[in-house]
Amino acid sequence: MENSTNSNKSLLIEGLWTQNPGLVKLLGLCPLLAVSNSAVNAIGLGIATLFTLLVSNTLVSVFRHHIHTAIRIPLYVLIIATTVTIVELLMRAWFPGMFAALGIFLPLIVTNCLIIGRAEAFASRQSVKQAFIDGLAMGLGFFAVLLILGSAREIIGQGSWLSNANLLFGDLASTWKIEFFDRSNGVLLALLPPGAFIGLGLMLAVKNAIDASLKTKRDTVELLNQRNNQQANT
Amino acid sequence: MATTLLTVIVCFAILYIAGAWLTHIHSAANQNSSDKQQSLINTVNELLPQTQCAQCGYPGCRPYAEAIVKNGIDINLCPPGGDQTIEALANLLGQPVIPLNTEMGENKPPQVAIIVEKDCIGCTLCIQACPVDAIVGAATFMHTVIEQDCTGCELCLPPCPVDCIELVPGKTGISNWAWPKPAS
Amino acid sequence: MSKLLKKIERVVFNRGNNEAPFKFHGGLELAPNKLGLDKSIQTIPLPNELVIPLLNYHKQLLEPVVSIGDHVQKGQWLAHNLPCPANGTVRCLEEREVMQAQPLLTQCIVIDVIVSSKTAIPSGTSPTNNCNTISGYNDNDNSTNNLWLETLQQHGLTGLGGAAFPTAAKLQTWVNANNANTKKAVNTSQLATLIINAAECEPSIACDEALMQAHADEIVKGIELLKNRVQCERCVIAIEDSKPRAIAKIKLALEKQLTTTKTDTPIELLTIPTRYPSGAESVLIKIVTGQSIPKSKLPIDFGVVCLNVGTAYAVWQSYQGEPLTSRIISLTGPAMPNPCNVRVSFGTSIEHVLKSTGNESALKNYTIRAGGPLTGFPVRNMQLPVSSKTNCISAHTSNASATVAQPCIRCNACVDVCPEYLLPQQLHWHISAANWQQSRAQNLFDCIECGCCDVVCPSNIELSNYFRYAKAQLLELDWQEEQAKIAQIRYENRNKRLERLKAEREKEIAFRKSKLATKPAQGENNIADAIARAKARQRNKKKS
Amino acid sequence: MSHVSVNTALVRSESPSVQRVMLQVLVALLPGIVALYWLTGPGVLLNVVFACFFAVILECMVLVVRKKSLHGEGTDLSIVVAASLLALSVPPTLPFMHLLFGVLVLVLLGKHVFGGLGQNPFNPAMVAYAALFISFPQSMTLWFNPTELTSVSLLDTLKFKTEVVGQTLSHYPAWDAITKATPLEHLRTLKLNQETISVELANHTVSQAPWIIVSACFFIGGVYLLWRKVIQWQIPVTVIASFAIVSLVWATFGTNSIPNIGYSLFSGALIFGAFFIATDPVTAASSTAGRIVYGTGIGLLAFIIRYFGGYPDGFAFAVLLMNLCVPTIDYAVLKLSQP
Repeated sequence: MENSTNSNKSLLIEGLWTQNPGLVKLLGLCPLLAVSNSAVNAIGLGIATLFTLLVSNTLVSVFRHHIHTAIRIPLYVLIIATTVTIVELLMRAWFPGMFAALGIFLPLIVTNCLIIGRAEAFASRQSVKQAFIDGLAMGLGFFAVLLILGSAREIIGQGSWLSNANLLFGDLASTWKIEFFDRSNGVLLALLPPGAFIGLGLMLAVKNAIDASLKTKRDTVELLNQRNNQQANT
Repeated sequence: MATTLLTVIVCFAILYIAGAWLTHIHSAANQNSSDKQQSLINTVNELLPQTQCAQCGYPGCRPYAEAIVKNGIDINLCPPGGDQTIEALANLLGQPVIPLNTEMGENKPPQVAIIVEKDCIGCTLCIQACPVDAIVGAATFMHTVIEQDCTGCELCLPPCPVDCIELVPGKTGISNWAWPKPAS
Repeated sequence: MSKLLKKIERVVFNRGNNEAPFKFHGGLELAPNKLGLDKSIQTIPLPNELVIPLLNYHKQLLEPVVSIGDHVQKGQWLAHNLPCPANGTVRCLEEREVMQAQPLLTQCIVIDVIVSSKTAIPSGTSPTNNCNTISGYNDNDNSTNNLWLETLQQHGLTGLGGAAFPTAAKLQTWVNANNANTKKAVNTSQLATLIINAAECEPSIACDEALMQAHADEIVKGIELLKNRVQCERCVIAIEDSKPRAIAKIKLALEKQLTTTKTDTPIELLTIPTRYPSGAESVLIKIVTGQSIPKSKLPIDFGVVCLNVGTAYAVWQSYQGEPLTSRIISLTGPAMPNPCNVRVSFGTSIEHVLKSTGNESALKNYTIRAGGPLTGFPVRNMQLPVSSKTNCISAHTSNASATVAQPCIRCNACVDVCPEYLLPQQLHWHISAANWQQSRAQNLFDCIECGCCDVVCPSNIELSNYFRYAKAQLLELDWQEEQAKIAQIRYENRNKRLERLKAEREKEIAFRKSKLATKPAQGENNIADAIARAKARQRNKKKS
Repeated sequence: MSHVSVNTALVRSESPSVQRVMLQVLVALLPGIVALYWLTGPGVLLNVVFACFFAVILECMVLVVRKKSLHGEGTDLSIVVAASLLALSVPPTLPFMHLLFGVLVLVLLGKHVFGGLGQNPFNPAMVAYAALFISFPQSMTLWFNPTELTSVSLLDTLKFKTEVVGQTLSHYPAWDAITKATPLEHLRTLKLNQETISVELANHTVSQAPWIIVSACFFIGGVYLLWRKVIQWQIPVTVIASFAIVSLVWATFGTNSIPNIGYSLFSGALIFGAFFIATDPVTAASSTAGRIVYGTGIGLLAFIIRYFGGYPDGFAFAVLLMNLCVPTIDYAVLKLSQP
């Protein structure tokens, strides 16, 4: 089943752009939409998801020859749940503020279909190295979408960026907050759930627009090449 | 103690009944599955353009339909059907729409074969190749294509020893002139 | 629900007498704008050549029954049911452009006209009973009726309203239904109605009005003939109220008719409001009977036959032994120098028509259009021959609206004017998205292409062209599906045949093998016998 | 060869155009604008001018980005109408920054995200209104008190609209006296405080008379549109009728938490919305029967949201909810009317 064409670079590109879990596969949208109301929350959940994905992908790949196909899903869930529990305990120990802010969405990473999806679709059929890189790429892709959406919503909704960074990065980070305008002028809509949907929709639109323009560019280049070749032949 | 035991027994009973019921459903479904598969093959076959051109690598439309249903072969191997057929198949089978696999051939406008009569030597090879019996003729006599029945599958081209068969676009005449799309 | 709506509609809108007919949904009040009605109908001189397309109503090619160089007489068949309009010689058979919106070539017969002083004798069989009394038409048995229908066919009678449907085919079912006393087969809850369509609703076209003013008596006689033949329970001639002179003429003719004949069902003269498109068949049936005809059915299914007033006249002419080889055409339009209504032989070119009526200047300077402003089409080639569909040639300064189409704002103006209860803006939406089946589900084929929606659209969208386009696409899809089915059946039959042949061949091989299997045994015996015989011979030789 | 078959120029004397329709809507808005000016001061004029100006600029920018001709959609005035409707729905005190946000939502999320004119499923003005209402609940419920109008000048309004960006009113104690809630918002406050409506109605703590004049002026504009056949009667009549019938029934048989029918009809956005918002052809139902269902639905929903919902007036939300139902209504009517 090992596929040598999946080079590390193409895996990374897939995770970050062409097969981005948030913008293309639209996986794990529930935490993505719910927690992206501030940049710091987004970073917190993003890191947690990235870590879980990395560990679970690797473990699933390590055990892939030992797992019977009939009971694979419960076993994946077991592996993922263990990882999430570790993450949860770590966070509770070191980032209690962040732990409180993420609330239910931290334990709910277990049910994030992105993670089980990668375990089932990729890690269970690929080598450990490939699975690790895929986990990293997909996790980073998810993290990037979370960060962009969270930042945008925070800036539009509260007029600030990286507020409450101390929850995640210690007291030193409490000065990181950048204020753009007064909080009372913020667009409340952006912070509310509809804002998350609108924001994600706009991000999707931008991504599709970029893809479309890239494609037309590539097509024209191809066409020109073909023409040149034909002329050279004749 | 007694209530706990009772609870456990009731739970087991429920699980047993549920399991038995599920097994029953499963076996019933299995019995019907070959019928269902047949009807699915028929439906898929109806969505294919019936040119019988074998460009997909199967000897006709029905064999390709069988391969799609039974072996899960890709749905993008039919050049005459083009994107329309792929979309219809994807809708039917709940699969994503994928672009046409152009290794099999390009999607072309409808065409019909004609036999250049002065070159035909009456070898009957094309008659044997035609999947829809659209060529008539006899040994050492000139052959001709029944235009209405020709699907433009190109299968008669390779066997012809004198290359006297040409493919022409379906004729535009007064009976099949289509109103153009208005400029928007 | 639909029944309830219909009932409400009937209660609200039907006032229960003939003076106030049923209303129809939508439509437009357009200025009639009819020109040239003060002049009498002239027959224009025959041109040097006539071009007759060899096509029937279903756009099938006809096989000519004359050959090049033949002398043909007026009324003689050029092809099956296609009478020749004038005496002449067949010059050639060639592909010419004919009178239709699309610039396509069709096989045509070109005739060099010989103008002779003698009146031509029609060669088609004409009815022999040349009675002048109305009672003469009343012998209504099978054979007379069939003879009559055959004559109509031979005289090439088609509807003169614009679609050119063969008249005999339209009447056939009706006449047969009457003859076989199987009226119950058709919907008996409806009155069996014969409608004569004199509602020439499209602006600028005036050929029917001119005909009614000139030949009211003959028209009434034709209707009387039709009425008696088909034995209808109700016979209505519907005229728009914008034609008072025609109404007066017809009324007079009807009164005259009543004095000469007794009948249980007199021809009703129904004056209907002037509202486009009341002259469309389905709309007129709705106006007269309140019955809306879905596209899947024919008017005959509801016991209704609708014929153009020009057709009624042609029926009378046919009865007099005259085949249908010419029609009245309105020469009109804002830029026509001499607007008038003229009788033109089929096959005459537009150029000849305009030249011989003093409208030559329109040829050079203005845009020419065949048909009215709503259902016609622009013409570039002035050599196009007039056919039975051509009711009008108009000249105007500007060709079609040059304005650019803007996005639809769903203002629903088109919904309000659509006589067929369609949602044109919704259809336009589906058609733009190539959503063919959805547009079929929204009753695209009910569209009669009247063009009302184009007129009212504030965004200048060519809606009816979209509908023509979508209809063509759907018909093409249907055709493809049909072809696929045929191909599938042929493929399966071929496979069966091949399998059968293979089985037969295997059987044959098996049979031969079995034959061979028995032969070696015999062969060995033979050989042994032969050896024995040879040995015996040798022995005999030795002995001897 | 062109295949244009219908020559519309031959049969219609004046060509109907989108521009003409939109112009007539703008004309019909004039009496309402005048009444609002008289009632609430120059803020409303500033709103209309600012919103239209900015909306046109934004529209042109979007059209350039989308590579569409400015001649078609840019000049057909539809965006001016939408922006005016939004400007008339928001309070005259609304800060410019907030209005700017509203116009952004109107042009981008209301219209062009769906493909531009004619493609949007939701009324763009109401989408923008809802976004504003959710985002800036405080500044969206602040109106001038009609009785204190004498002290509101153009300069003061300008200053307020540019400076009081997001500041609470307590920073501007002078303004507190002359700004107040509309009757409906007052009702809502009372309801939240569980006071009885009848007392409020008897005391007329918030005078309703000026608001009746505004509604009447919009009514006149609506009648003009009906006369010019820009809108059809079905939607406004059914919206008002269904709303009136339900409030009548409820006020008669229900609890006393609902004011009398006159009060109900002439307060809030009901008349304005019935003639100008609900009748937006792009987002309304197509057929006659469909329009009746659509209008009735808006009337009922507006009633429910206004008196049982969380917002003082629910017209915008009622319209948006019924916009959602339009495709279904159209389809159902088509299926039912087939013979």
